Amino acid sequence: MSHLHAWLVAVDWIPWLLGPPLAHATLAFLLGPRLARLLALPVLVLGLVAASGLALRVLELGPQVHALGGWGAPLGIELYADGLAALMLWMTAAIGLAVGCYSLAFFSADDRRGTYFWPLAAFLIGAMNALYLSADLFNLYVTLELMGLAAVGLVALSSGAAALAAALRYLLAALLGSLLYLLGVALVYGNQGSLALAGLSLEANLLSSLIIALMTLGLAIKTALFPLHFWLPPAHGGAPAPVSALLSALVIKASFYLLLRLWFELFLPAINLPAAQFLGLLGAGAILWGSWLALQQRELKMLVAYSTVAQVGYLFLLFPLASFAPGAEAAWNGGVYHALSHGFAKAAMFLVAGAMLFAAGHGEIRRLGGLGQQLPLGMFTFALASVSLMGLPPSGGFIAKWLLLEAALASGQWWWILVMMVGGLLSAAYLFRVLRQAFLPTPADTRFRRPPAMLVGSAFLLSLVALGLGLWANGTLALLRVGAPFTEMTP
Amino acid sequence: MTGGLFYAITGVLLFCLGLYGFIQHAHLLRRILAFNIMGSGCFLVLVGLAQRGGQVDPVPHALVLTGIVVAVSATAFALILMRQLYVESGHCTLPGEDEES
Amino acid sequence: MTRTLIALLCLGLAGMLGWALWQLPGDVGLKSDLQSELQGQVQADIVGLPALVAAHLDQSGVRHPVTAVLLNFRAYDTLLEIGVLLLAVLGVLAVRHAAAPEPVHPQRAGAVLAALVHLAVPLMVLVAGYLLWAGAHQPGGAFQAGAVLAGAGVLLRLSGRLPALLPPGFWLRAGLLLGFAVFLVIALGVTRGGHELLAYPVQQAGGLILAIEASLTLSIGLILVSLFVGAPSPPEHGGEASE
Amino acid sequence: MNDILPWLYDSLIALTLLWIAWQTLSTRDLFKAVLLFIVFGLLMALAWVRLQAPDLALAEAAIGAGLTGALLLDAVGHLRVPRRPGPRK
Repeated sequence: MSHLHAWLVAVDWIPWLLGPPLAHATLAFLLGPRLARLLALPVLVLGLVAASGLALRVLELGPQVHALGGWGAPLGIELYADGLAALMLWMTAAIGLAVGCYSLAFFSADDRRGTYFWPLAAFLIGAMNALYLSADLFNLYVTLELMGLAAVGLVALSSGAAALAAALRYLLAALLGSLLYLLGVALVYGNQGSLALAGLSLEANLLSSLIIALMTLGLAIKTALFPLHFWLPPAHGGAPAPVSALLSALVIKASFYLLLRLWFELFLPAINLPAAQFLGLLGAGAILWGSWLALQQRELKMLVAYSTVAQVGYLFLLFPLASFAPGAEAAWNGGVYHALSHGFAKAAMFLVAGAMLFAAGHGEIRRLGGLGQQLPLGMFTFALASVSLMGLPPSGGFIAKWLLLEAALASGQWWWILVMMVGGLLSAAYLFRVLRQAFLPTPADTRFRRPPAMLVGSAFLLSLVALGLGLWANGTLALLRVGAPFTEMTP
Repeated sequence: MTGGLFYAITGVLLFCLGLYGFIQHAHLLRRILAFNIMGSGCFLVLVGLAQRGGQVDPVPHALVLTGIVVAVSATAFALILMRQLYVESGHCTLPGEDEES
Repeated sequence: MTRTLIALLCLGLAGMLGWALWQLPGDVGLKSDLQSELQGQVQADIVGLPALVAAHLDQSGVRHPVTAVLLNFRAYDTLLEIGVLLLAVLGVLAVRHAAAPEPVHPQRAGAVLAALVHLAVPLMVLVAGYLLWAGAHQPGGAFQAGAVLAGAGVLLRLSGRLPALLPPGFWLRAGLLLGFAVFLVIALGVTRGGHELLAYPVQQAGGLILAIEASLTLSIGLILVSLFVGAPSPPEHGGEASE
Repeated sequence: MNDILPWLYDSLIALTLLWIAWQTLSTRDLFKAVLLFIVFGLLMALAWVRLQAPDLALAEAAIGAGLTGALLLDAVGHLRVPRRPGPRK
C-alpha cells in the first residue's frame, strides 16, 4: 500500500492527463467505433488514476508546475496544478469514466452516432484537462475553443432541425464568449507584455476595468449565467443523455473555473465591490428565474437543463461573498464545493433521465407514472441526486450551501441567505414534481422497456459520489487549500 | 502615436462594429461575417498594441496565426451547420429571431 | 428601440476602449511619478518577450522567430490548434452523419476551368512545397503551405476531378490525422527520460520541427479541403420543410 | 514630408477597413457582402504588411480572404437555391 502511495506521488502525472485522451480521440477517429469502444475503458480508467495521482501529489508536495518544452514562462507555456485544478481534474476524470461506461451501453456498437461520439467526447475530456492545467492566457483561449467546438459537435450528433438550431445557437454563443475573452487577452498582453498567469496582475484603471468587463462577460456567456443562459436549455436538453451529462456537469464548470482563476489572481487588485455584487445579483436572478422556468417544463430533460441554469447561480454568489475578509475562505470553498457536487449530482440526474426516457419511451413528466416500480434503483438515484441539488444533509450540496451561508453570515450579507433559501425551496418543488409523478400508479396503457443495467448503475455510482462529497468533506477541503488564494483557515 | 497603436485602435473599432453586427443581425451568414470581423479586430489589437513601441514582436504574430486558423475552423463548421439547417428547415435564422425587413 | 440601445452600447464600448488605448503611451508628463514609473516598467516588459525570443532563437532549431514561437516555444498552442481544426472536421462529419443521406450531384467543369486547373494545380503544389521549406528561415510555413495546398484541392473539386470525400475512408482519415498524430507522438515521445512535454533535444529540434511541419502541411491541406467539400449540396427541389 | 506619407497610408488603410467592414455588415445583398468581406481580408493583409508581419499577410491572404472567401461564396450559392420556408412557431 505504501509502495502504491509512494509511486502515485513520485510520477509526474500531468502528461498522462493530456496524452491519453488526445491519443484516444485520434485512434477513435482513425479506427472507427468498434476499437474506440474497446479503448474507452482503459483510457478513462487511466485518466482517473492519473487525476488521483496528481491530487495526491499536490496534497503532499504542493502545487505542481510543468514547463512545456522546458522553456518556462514567459517564453514558453507553463502548466500549473494546485488543489483547485486537481479537484476539477478529478471530477472530470470520475464523471468521464461513469459517462463512458454509460455510453458503451447507450450507443450500441452499430449506432451511427457512436462513430463520432467517441472521438468528440475524448477531445472534449482532453480539452477540459488542458484548460484546468493551463497557466497561460492565450493557451487558455485555445483550450476554450477546443472545448467549445467539441461540445457543439456533440450537440450536433442528434438529427433534425431543432438539434441543428440548438447546436448553432450554442456555437455562436461560445464563439462570442471566446472572442470577448480574446480581446481581453490582447489588451493584457499589449499592456503587460506577458501571457503567463503567474506574475500578472492588473492596476486599477479604466483599461483594467474594461478588460475585466470583457473577459467576465465572455466567460459568463460560456457559463450560461442569467440572463445569458438562452443557449443552454436547447443544447443540454436536446442532446443525447451522455452528452447532456458531460455538458451540464463539466463543460460549464470549466469556464467558471477560469473566471475564478482570473478574478482571484489577475483581476484581484483592480476589482471593486459593486462589480462583485453585480455578479452575485445575476447569480440570484439565475437561481430564481431558472428554478421558476424548471417548474414550468413538461419534458424531463428540459427540466433538468433549466435546473442547471438555476444551479449556476449559486456559483456566482461566490464573488460577492468572497469580497470581504471574514467569510472569504468559506465562500471560496463553498463555491468550489458547489461546482463539484453539482457536477456529480447533475451528471447522475441527466444519466438517469436518459434511462427513464429509455424505459418510458418518452420524456413527458406527466406520463411518467409507474417508473418508481419499474426502475426502483433509477428513481432512488434521481432522489439521491435531488438531495444534493436541494442542499439537504448529508450530501455535497449541503456542505456547499452550508459554507456559503457561513460566509454570508460572517460578512453580514443576509440578502444572499434569503436568495439561497428561496432557491432551495424552488428546487425542492421542481424535483418533487418528477419524484411524485414517478411514484404514482402505472397508467393502464403504458409499456415499459427495461434499460441496460449499466445505464442505471453508472448514474447510481455518480449519485453516491455526490452524497460522499458530504461525508468526506475534510479531505476534499484539505486538497482545495493547497495553493488557494485565501489561507487564514482555522483547522 | 505610433503605427502600432493606430492599428490597435482601428482593431478596437472593428471589434465593436462586428459586435454590433453580431448581436443585431438575425441572418446566420451575416452573423458569421460579423464574427470574422470581430476576430480581425482582436488580431489587430493583439499585434498593434504589442508593437506600439515600434519594435517587431514575433510572439503575437504566432498567436494571430493560431487565431486565424481557429477562426477559419469555426467559420467552416458554422457555415455547414447553417447550410444543413437551411436544407432541413428552409430558414437561415435561428427560431424566434427572424430577420426584420 | 433595442437596436438603438445595442448601437449605443457598442459605441460606448468602442469609445471607452479607444480612449483607454489612446492614453496608454504618451501621457507620462500628465501623471504622477508613480504612474510614470509604472509606465517605464511596462515599456521594459514589452521589450522583454521579443528579446527573450531572440536570445533563445539559436536553441530553437529554426532561424525564423515566428516559426520558433509557433513550433517550439509555444508549440503546445499549435498542437491544440490542430486539434481545433480536426474538431471542425469531426463536427462537420457528425452533422452530415446525423442528416439523411442525399444524392450526389457530380459537378462538370467548363473547358477554361479544366485548362486552368491543369496549369494551376501543379504550380500550387510547388508553391506549397516552397512555403514549407522557406518557413524555417523566412516568412512561410505549414499553415500557409497547407492553405495553398487546400486551394489546389478546392480547384480540383470545382473542376469535378476530386472524388466525393464523404464519408472519409481509412486513408483519408489517416491523412487528416497525420499532422496531429505526428505532433502528439513527438510531444509525448520526448518526455522519455524525465523531460517535459514538447522539450525537443536541441540537436534534433530542427529535424523534428521539419517532420512536424511537413506532416502538418499535408493534414492542414486535407482538412481545409474536407471542410469545403463536406458542405451539403443544395437540394434539387425543395422537399417538405420540417421544424 | 517623409513622416506624413506613411501616416496617410496607414490612415487610408484603417479608414477603408472600417468602411468596408461597415458595408459588409449593412449591405442588403448577401453576395455583395461576401465579396466585400473578401476585399476586407485583402486589406487586412495590407495592414499586416504595414505592421511588419509578412507571415500574417501571407496567412490572411491565403486563409482569411482566400479559403474563408471560397467557403462563404459556396454557402451563398447554396442559399440562393430557392427553398420553401417551413412553418415557424
